[in-house]
Amino acid sequence: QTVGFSQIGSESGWRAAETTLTRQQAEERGIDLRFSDAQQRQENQIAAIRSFVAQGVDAILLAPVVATGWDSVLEEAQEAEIPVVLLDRQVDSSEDLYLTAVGSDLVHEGEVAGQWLADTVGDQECRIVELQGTTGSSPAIDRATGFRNAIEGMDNLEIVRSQTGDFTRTGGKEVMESFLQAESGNEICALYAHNDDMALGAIQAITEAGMDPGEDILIVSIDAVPDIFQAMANGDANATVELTPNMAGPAFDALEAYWSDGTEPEKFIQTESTLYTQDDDPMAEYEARKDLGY
Amino acid sequence: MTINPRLYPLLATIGIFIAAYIVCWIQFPYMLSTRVAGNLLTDNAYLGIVAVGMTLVILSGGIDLSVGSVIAFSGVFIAVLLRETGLHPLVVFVLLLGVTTAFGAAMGGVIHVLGMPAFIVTLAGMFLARGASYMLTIDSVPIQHPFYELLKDAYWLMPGKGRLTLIGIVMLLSVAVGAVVAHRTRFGASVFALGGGERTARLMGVRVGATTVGIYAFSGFMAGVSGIVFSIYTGSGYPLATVGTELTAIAAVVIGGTLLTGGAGYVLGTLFGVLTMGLIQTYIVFDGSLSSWWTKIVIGILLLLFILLQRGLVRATAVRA
Amino acid sequence: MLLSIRNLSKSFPGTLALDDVDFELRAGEVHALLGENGAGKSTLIKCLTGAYRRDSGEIRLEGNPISPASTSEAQELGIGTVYQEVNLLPNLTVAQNLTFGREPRRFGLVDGRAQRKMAQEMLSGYNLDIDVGRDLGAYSVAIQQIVAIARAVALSGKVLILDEPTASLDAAEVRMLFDVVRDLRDQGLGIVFVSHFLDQVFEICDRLTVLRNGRKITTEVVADLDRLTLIEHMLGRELEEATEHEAAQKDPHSRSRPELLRFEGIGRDGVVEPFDMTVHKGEVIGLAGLLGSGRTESAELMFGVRASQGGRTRDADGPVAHGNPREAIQSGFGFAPEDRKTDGIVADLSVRENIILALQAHRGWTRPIPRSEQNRLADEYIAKLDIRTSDAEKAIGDLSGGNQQKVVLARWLAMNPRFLILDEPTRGIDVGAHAEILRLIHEMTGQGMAVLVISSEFDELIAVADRVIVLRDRRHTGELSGSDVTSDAIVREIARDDADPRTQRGAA
Amino acid sequence: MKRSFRRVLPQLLTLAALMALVTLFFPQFLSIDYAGGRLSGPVIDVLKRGAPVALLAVGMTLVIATRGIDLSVGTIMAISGAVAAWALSSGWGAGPAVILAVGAGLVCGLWNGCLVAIVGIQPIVATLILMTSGRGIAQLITEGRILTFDAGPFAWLGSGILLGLPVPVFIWVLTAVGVAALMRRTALGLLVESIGINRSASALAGVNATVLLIAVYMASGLCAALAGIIATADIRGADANNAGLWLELDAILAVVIGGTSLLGGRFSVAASVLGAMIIQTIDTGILLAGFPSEYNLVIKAGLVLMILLIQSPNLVGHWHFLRHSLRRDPDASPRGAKS
Ligand SMILES: Nc1ncnc2c1ncn2[C@@H]1O[C@H](COP(=O)(O)OP(=O)(O)OP(=O)(O)O)[C@@H](O)[C@H]1O
Ligand SMILES: Nc1ncnc2c1ncn2[C@@H]1O[C@H](COP(=O)(O)OP(=O)(O)OP(=O)(O)O)[C@@H](O)[C@H]1O
Ligand SMILES: [Mg+2]
Ligand SMILES: [Mg+2]
Repeated sequence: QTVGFSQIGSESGWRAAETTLTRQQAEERGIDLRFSDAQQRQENQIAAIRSFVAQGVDAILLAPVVATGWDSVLEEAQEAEIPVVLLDRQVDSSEDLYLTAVGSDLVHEGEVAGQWLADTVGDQECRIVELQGTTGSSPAIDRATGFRNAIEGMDNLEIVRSQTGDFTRTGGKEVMESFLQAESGNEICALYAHNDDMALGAIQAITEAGMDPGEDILIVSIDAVPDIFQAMANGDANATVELTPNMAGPAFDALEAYWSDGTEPEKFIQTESTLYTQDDDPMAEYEARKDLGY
Repeated sequence: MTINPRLYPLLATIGIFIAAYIVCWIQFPYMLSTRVAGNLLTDNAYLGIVAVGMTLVILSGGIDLSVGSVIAFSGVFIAVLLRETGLHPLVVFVLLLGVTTAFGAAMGGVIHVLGMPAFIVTLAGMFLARGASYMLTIDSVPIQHPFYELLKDAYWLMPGKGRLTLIGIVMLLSVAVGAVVAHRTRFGASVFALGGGERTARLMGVRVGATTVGIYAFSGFMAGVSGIVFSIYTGSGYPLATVGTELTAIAAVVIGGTLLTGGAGYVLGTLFGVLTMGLIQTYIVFDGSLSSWWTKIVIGILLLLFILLQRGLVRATAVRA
Repeated sequence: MLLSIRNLSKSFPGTLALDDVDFELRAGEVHALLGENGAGKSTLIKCLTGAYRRDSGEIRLEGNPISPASTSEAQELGIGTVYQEVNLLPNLTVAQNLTFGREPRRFGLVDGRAQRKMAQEMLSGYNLDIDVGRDLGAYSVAIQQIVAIARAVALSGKVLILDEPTASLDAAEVRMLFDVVRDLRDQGLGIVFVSHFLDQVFEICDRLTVLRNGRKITTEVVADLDRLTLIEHMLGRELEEATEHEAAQKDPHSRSRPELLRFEGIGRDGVVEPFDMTVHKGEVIGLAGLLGSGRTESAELMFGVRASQGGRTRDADGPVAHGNPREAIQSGFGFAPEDRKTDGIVADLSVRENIILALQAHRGWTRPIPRSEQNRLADEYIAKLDIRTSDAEKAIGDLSGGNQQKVVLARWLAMNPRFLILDEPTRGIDVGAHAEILRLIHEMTGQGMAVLVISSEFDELIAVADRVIVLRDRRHTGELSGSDVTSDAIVREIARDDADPRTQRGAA
Repeated sequence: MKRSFRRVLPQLLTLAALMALVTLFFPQFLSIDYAGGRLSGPVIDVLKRGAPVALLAVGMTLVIATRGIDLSVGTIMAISGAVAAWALSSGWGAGPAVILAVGAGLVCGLWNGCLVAIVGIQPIVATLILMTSGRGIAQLITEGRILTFDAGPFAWLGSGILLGLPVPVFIWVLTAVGVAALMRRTALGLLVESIGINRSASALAGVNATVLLIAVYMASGLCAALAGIIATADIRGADANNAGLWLELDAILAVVIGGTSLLGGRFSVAASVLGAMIIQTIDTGILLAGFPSEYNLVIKAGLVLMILLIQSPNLVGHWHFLRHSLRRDPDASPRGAKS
């Protein structure tokens, strides 16, 4: 079987891992994977899908860069009777345009992170700073929403500053430095970062400012990349919410079932948003992940 | 009948495009289907349109870095307006084209009046347009309007199931309009004159200010049209869309044989530049074995190869002539 | 009165270029505008046509005050102009250049065929056989100059202004141009003519106005004036008559002097046929020929601007390398090119920096010329060549055309090369400086430097050259030396072939 | 000395005005603390955070002086960072890592220079090629992940402290001073300017334009490599995907704010570096002032436009003209009667 995979790009280690795992899964199952990297651009993804359709592949995996704007190209795939499986992000098109979606609930991730923080601080006063993802990207929007959902109604928790760190370490570090200047450090009680990379940058900023990350400032972030486990093992980070890069496994399972007897899978195969804290043997988690291509 | 030497780059571009297509076809026979050909037009429609505007700008010796952001702004503008108001899309289109044209004209005005380099003014314009779309919304906004469904589904099914879409036709029309404006009007002559040297152009009687404003207004207008086409193509508005499209458009224009220093080139060449870029994309997708990083490297190598071939061909013909 | 200018003033930072100038032009006259380099002629013209914004003063055309804010307005008013530096667009075709702004249109669109036809008609009086569909840049400076004239003539409903139109034209072209000018004068146009060739002024002009240092000195009827008085008006002093255009002591035996360089078989397909040339110490060689005969190309081959196919060059010590300009300079060559705007001046650099540029490049970047030395060199040549500039730090692009030319010359003189090639060295240079430059050439050859002069002015060649090599159709065809160097002899040599060489001009 | 001061005066004034503006929104902007052997405060942050753009601007100034442009500097940062991280993680010391990274930058510059000077491709396009494909090369080295390494002395280059100040500050200041001295104490500056203004005339005067052009692009590559080393050392990892992303635009902006014309010619390294500091002050100021992030771009665009407007030479001319024509009687105004 031939499967086309339209990946967003390679903007982060997490995504590189997703690509690696998808290739691995395809190889294990003897699937011929056609890979296309869209370099963060929806127009490239659309063009790639249309090329896949023109080539007549047997299925298409799509990790959509943005939620909107897929209707016509999905219709085109449907006309050509090619099933489409969405990976890790949702689209807002009608459900019958794709076979299924594999992914986690981005809002839920934010909620898990927020819930952890709320539980951890109890009813202490806590001034939170937030490192947002790239302005306008759906993880940034949803993870912000989820977090706010979780802490809603708790008067002791307050987000005092919120800036974009563009999902990068440099961004995380630079913005955290300015947070520390602006809020004079010791008044910040917790940091919520939309991804681990920004949290890792921020940890350095906090260390360099002479404070102790994980102690003076609680740090919770999302993704569960290997490096954050190392930081947790060192006591520099407190919690992370896993977003598994193995989206392709469930996707291929669903596809194989569909190919063999036309089984329609559920419309949303949710991967778990597991919370990891310092108590979860971070070093073991690190070892388990470090070769997955993050 | 001797061929005018100024035609060499254009002919080289077309020749290399055809040769490249044949190479692709030999490797993937399916490349010659109307489907792929139709896709090539549709998928690159927004790029082609904006590149036509860019061609005029570059012909005048300028550059317009704002177009990518303007396309994104257009999408957001349309989507938000359709969501928030009951205006008909056509009315929104007119409003939008007014805004983008005025935006372009304003940049042209700043370039002329303040004597600042286009690169910087349009760079600020790029920030501004992108920032403005953020301020409209940071979300991606779907466009749901029956008229849009109509536009999206407007295509002619070619034999072989290929689709000649409305937006593909709009691009071809834009190229035609651009060609006429650049090569068959007094305004176009002034554009070329500016590209040959502003001082000289002034002494020859070019109204430098009006022309500059006109050029960037035209580019802004084309970016607006491209934004409309893009919003039809994706059916949504997204403030992060088309990041870096200005550079792709510049590359397409240059591949099309237009001199970046201005004063020489053809709008038709730009069409082939765009198609070449699209062909490279398609080829990589058809191949499907390149990793993310090799994709980037191979695009660069093919671009370089193309430019070298073009230069070589032009030089060889020039020497023989 | 067709055109009258009153109390016109214009200043640039550091320079008062025009100081209360009056000027009057009648219908049906050719009026010369004369003055030294930097006197303000070009500035006056540019103020008149709206290229510069004047500080004060009044301009009336047929009694109505006009104030063109741009050159296009001036064109609409019927003032056609050829500016000093050819100001056409090399990237447009000849036809587009000629018809620019007045393109024939059909259904609102430019009609290419009618455009070419119109262009051909505009050129018809100039005996020019070129393809108007080609880019202007493909043609030589001289052809561009003629195209510029044709364009200006077509635009001049009332006034035609020619700022040094003849600087790169040869005798035949000048004659042709004058026929056109007389014709226009008889039609009642007023014509302003700027030139440093006084013979031409006396030949064609009815009246003349002299400017000096931005002031109007006098307006006279040409017939009432003799040459010496005119020069006195221009310079504000007397010129030692002896130096002006008089044949220097020619050395008929210059060839028996010690040999300096021997070029053998230098040439390139389609450029210049391979030629030999022996250069002797202290001699001045002239290159004569019609436009496009390959003089500039010969010089470029010798200086390594274009690579020669085969051939070799030797001096007393063995082979001499000149494969590119840097090698040529290392070998002691110098080259002041013909087109000073594109190949000579570095516009935004100061006069000082332009003068020391070649010397500095020769010394290498690690050994900067000390500032005091730079100043000394700059001051020395500013004084020696009488370069009119407010100071050595002024950008060369702001100097008048003739003064730019002097700076380029100074650059090479400062190098003290052993073999100096000067392509049209006195183009656009006034009488006083002209004499000064010829004198300088003699002084240098006296010290053993050999000079190759390319000039369209036979008189100049006669004045300066020990022997003259004649080119025709990209071939070195003949040579004259000693007392044979006369205007007649050169013309005869050029025309020796029965075929009319003029028909072969145009793009290669 | 006085001359060069006058040259950078507009930039200094702009910077001062900007700092005043930021202080208005964030009163502690100018406060500097001394604790634990190091100075800290927003201004120190600006000096440190501005290091990459300042370094890029130094190289970019030279390239722009030759009438070129180098879009690939951000990518070169990523490449050299990846090379350094690769060297470190495969067990080489900090010294070899720095040397390899700088070497990578020089090779990139050589590549650009050859395309521009020898093949004759226009600078924007030539460097665009490396800009797109170079990031792929960097990712090839890091395999798309953030390549981390054991910190050690290398990290000192990014976040170390020397004499109370962050080390990157010393790196960019020394580079800028070194390059400026090299340009002005030798004849290089003059030669670079002359090929930027008129390459053909310079070549005829014996200036070795080809070699100079290549050298200039290599210098730009070198500066980008230094910037890449700082960025990598700062986060103790090479982020091939994001390092230096779009920084080339900031660098060009810095050069233009520094008053060097994109058309080549006269340049001032000092002014460009001040331009970089102006940009960083804007960026840091936006962060400190605490606006929502969707306003960042609009604020930046507005400020940049304003700065360019104030510095525009034409505007000065227009002012003069306005004042003149207001003072004189209306008839003399150039747009008089057009009968
Ligand atoms: N743009 C400018 N900026 C500053 N000074 C200028 C500018 N243009 C001309 N000048 C100065 O004005 C004076 C008059 O120059 P102009 O070009 O009118 O001389 P000209 O009479 O045409 O001389 P030539 O015979 O050499 O062409 C000169 O001193 C020149 O340096
Ligand atoms: N290969 C070529 N292709 C196009 N044009 C050419 C070519 N070779 C020469 N020309 C043009 O023809 C002209 C030849 O004249 P050239 O300048 O050598 O003659 P010249 O005797 O020096 O006359 P002038 O007084 O104009 O300098 C060149 O200036 C150039 O513009
Ligand atoms: Mg003049
Ligand atoms: Mg010549």
